Amino acid sequence: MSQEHGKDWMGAPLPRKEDRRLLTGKGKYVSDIVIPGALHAVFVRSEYAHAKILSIDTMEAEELEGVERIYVGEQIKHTIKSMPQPIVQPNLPAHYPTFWPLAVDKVTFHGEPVALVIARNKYIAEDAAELVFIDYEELEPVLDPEEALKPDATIIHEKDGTNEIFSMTFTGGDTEESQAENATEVEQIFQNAPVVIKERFKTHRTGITPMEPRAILCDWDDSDGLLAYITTQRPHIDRLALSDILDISAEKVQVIAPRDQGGGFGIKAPFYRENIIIAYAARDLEQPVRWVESRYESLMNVGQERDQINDMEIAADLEGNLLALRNFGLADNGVGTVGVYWGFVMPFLGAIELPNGYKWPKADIRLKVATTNKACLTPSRAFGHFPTRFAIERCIDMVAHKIGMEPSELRRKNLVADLPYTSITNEYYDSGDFVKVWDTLLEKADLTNFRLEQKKALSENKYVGIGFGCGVELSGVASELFVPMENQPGFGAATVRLDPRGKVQVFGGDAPGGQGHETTTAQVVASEFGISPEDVIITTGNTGSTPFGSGSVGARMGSYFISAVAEACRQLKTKITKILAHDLQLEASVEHFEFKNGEVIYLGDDSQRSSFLSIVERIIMFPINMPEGETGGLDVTSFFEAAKPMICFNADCCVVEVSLDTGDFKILKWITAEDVGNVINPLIVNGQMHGAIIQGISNTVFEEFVYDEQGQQLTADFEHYKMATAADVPNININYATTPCPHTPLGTRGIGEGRPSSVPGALTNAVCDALRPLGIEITTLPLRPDAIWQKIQEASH
Amino acid sequence: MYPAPIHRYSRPLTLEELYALLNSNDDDVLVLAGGQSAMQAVKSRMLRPSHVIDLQALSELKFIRTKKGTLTMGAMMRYVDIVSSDLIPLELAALQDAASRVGDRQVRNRGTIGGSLCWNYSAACTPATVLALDGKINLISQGGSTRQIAADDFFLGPLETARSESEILLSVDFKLRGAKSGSAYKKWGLITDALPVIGMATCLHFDNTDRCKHVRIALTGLANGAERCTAAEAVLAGTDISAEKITQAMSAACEEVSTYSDSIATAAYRHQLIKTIGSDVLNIAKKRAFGLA
Amino acid sequence: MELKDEVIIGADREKVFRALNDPNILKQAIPGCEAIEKTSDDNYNATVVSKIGPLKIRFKGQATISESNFPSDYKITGEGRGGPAGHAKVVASVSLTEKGKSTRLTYVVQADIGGKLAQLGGALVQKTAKKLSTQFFEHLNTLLSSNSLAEKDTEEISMTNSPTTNWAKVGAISTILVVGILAWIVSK
Amino acid sequence: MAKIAIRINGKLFQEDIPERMLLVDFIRESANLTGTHIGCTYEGVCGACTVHLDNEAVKSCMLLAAQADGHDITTVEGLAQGGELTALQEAFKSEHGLQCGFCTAGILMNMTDFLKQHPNPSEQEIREGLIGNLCRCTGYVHIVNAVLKVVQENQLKKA
Repeated sequence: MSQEHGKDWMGAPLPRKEDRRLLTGKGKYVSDIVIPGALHAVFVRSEYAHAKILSIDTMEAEELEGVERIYVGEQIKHTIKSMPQPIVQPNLPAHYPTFWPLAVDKVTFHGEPVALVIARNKYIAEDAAELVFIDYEELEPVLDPEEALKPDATIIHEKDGTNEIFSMTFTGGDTEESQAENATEVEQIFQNAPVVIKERFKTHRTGITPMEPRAILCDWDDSDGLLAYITTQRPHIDRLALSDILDISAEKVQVIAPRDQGGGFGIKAPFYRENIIIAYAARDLEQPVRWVESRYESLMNVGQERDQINDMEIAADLEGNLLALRNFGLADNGVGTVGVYWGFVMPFLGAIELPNGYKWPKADIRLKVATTNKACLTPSRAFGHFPTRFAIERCIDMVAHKIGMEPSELRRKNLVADLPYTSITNEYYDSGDFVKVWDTLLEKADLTNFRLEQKKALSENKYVGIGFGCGVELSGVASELFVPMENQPGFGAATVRLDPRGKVQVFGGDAPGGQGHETTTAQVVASEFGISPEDVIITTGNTGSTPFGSGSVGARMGSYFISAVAEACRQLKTKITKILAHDLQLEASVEHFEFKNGEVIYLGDDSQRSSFLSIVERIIMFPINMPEGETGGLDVTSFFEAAKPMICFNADCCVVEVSLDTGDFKILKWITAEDVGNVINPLIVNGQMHGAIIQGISNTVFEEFVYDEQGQQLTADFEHYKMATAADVPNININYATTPCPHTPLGTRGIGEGRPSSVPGALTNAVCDALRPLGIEITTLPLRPDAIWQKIQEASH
Repeated sequence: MYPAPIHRYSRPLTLEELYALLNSNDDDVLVLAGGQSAMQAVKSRMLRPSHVIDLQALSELKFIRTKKGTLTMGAMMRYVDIVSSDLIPLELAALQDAASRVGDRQVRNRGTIGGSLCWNYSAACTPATVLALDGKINLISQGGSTRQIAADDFFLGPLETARSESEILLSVDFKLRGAKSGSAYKKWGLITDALPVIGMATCLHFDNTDRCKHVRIALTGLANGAERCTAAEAVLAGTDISAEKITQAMSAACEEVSTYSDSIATAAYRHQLIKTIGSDVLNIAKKRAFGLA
Repeated sequence: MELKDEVIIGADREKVFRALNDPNILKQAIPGCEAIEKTSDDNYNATVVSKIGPLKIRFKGQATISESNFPSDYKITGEGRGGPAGHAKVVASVSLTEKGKSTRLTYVVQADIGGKLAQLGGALVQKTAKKLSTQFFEHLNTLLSSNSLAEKDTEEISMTNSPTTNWAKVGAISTILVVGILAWIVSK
Repeated sequence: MAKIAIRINGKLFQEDIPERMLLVDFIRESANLTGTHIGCTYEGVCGACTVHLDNEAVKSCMLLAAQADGHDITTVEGLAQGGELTALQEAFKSEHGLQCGFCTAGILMNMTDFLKQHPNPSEQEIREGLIGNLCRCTGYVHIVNAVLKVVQENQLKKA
């Protein structure tokens, strides 16, 4: 491929640069990195959901040969600042709990870190962890979000005097008066509407579990300070947080998110308490310390999301025009002790994203978030809006059914047709063509034919159904939303550096976890400079060499980061062509040149040209006879921020067959239509869509975090937390209906983060469509055969 | 999670060596066959063996042979060996039905019939299958003395069997009933090939008039592990295993056994699974008996 | 979770009550009861090894009897630690009624188990309770019907009017712990 | 300590190891072959640690290293010979059969063994063959395509 300079790499299905090392076992994930003499850390975690710590006896454990040190909360609370700290706290009013890396005084969920054992190897560390004896006095666990908000509920974080960590009204302006007035107006619409659907939609606790759990390896020396390898999507934030909380001057903290990370999906976006104490231990012991999270710990602490109840009402007229939307959301936050998100940021965004791609003349949308004695919600792809979109897509189907209209037609009729558009919750939809996406999907779905086949199938006692759903997704998160939501900037940042051999190095602060940043970036750079992607080297995630970036979160790659890369390339091209024009004695600037086939060619006379290599080498190595005021060197850092937030849009259609005997169902077909803007690498974009949709299916049907009535987390391994295998899920047929984004230099949009959100609605709609002869409506997830069978029993008796 | 300290690992090459090891008076001996269940317990430290005796090298436990109307299968036959063996006649196809759906390929490359029978997990495929096939389990102890115990008497509830700690499961005998006999096994789990929420095995043998003269049915995934369904068998015995009889038999099975609810399936749903799986399994076994499948 | 059951024991009510509060008898009847130790006036530790197939879980428990009415009923609260395996908390009410020459024993156990045992229980030690509690009562029956032993032991520990002697508390918790653990395992 | 001799990718490792050491730890920490990963705890479900033991796919986290004494182990590092990727590795590259790559080693090892046993599988058989390997990124679609590609290439070669 190195010879194919002439090719336009934009849109090419280029095999990934990352793959060779990963296919030959040469990838280096945090747990693969060796620092000689590293000690191993194992956490002793709470066995109780809610209990006072009476005493911790570490004596026997400390005496075990090979044990280096044991830390408990009581010791470290004097030497480590508590959370929250501003760097990891949103600009949203909430009751932020106070906590330390290890539990102090009491434990608040099953799995909370209570003590940390540092030993020579992980086997010994686990031996010692068994010998740490903790005396607890059990407290009443708070496990139900509705119970948690009752006046007589046990309070988990006593200082707050309430379990309501966050609440907000998203409609009707900023004052209580205007919100109340809005609520009254909405109520009037409901009073007069010919069609009203009112339902309670419940989404279970589930989320995304990357195959690589968390890990951190820290080293300390007094001159350079702290070096921390962390599985993280946002190394720059982690660096600032470690500096602030451990009081280490920021120049002495370097965080490296290795270029190989085993998936993130949001789980690796928060700032975790475990990181603080491991870094602290490395400094305290002046030895490298490694912690590699077990799946057991991971499933008890992270990846839990979705857990919401949405009491939703939709008003419509008989022609299928949506008139008003009312939703009172209640989220089960868990304990709220995870930096950056604190649990409630997900349902907060879920409420903002609730209206989806539909026009709502009026809405009353409110949210309450309750603290409970469960693991804190952590971000999981389709952050917060997996539950709200399930509710709205289901509810819309129920409206259509009541009116006697095809759900897909009702959707089309109410889609936002003219963009830009500001949603009822003030989300800005910058560009796109929702109807075009929808029509692309409908063409592939061939609904008319399907309805005939469905009828025929029914006559043979086969219950097949079709379901639809759509999703407006954030294409990156603009500062406008990011600053209040996470106290971080939204801009994308990239450094592009040319070397004297004509090679390009790109530095990005956002740390990927399998999305193919190296390849996509190389394609963009190669296209800009007319060179080969092989000539491009990408460095990500090292805070010592990359510009500040808020992280690889919220689909920032295709929107913010890659736009910064393109901008940096263009600035360099301006400089290169300025100097080349000077050398060639031409009155010309960048628009008069073409970068192609490893050459920079003057468009006015193509005999006037230079090889890319020689002009780059000349500017870096021989900066003499330069244009006036121009210096040598080719190195630009660029920052990209669009004027307003941006979105992408997708739509799903699936066909299922349900067995009346068992309630089990099979997905026969899954078709999509996507507007992801201009596609840089279709292999990678397809891969993102496949992964997101299958995650959505797996979350909807198979995966569930289960707590018993004592708050014991019963799904802490893959025997109990059931992820879909290859044999449980369908193929995916992806179609594109592209509208290039007018606000990014390459017309690209950020994709993938929110992509699972249309899945639970579409899939459940299909099951309900199949069971339409029985009049079954499903409003609760997971979508399990036993629950469907139960509904069938109730309907047939 | 990593195993607690293990003090001794032995790999006997012959049964003689094995007896000597069993005689060594070590506390907390774990006899490891394929280890695909036992290692879960060892890694989680629910099981803390001091001495692991690994049976992998005992070629005396790896065989299938047929003699005088009985097929004998060695304990160390792995699932993969059972699936790929051409020594297993169609009438014992339930063994292959079960073995081909245990866990996943990697598990089937290690897991053995003997290990599964001795572990007797409450939601395992093999114990119910052996129960339905009326297997006779051959145990051998120090000095080579053997005893045979019927599967009916071998399984004593989850994780419990009639095997004493000083005994090794040598092999299982299956009686070959000849023409017009068939067997089958099927299970349902939320995830494909997962541990069964409900699984059922059956063995049928028809007489000259195509009446069923021998029928055994066993379930797995119940509160008490693998269990026979004698009430269902009674409904079917002497009949032609018609659709109507099957429905009756499965209703009887549901009344006979108790199921439980968890987050994957309610007790009522488990009963429903017994009905649907039972009907499938009986129909397949019947077809096989008549050479139609 | 809650487990309710009743059994008929072939001995009269007084004898059964005493036996159920007699550490010596209980130690023999409870599968895997290893030791009983008094740590202070109100605190007693008992060690029970719960054996489920190849798995052995050693529980160390403490007990308090809150209500005791000889010979008809008592209530006992116990907490046990299975070390790294997890913990158990059990509240049990036991009542005895006469049934001819025998005694009907009814028990209601509220048991909660936590930690690894709760989480891995499903995968490793599902559903065992019935067998083990049956075993307990079988042992008890055997012990009580072998007169010499029962008589001798009950004589040794005189508790006619004060059945909740310290030793008795300890013995009872072992029972409860085992029953509780088993009950829990069954319910999962 | 147990004295063991394990051949990994053709190279003999002779060491004294604690009896309780898992094979996956021996591979990663003693042989320093970190391409084999650990993705679950005690349960042995995820398959990221899959290697070949005497040419058969097994989960190296479910074996004691001592159990592998005297056996041949192949890890993902041992697949490509002389710098040349195998057809399966090439297909994973061209079909984009991996994203984060963490589960990939296990999948390659399992599917290499699978294709030997089932040279002409259907898509459904491939999917069932993959049950012992969880992947969170890809939704399996491109993985299945990659395996199918090798099957088709082999058929073309034969024809």
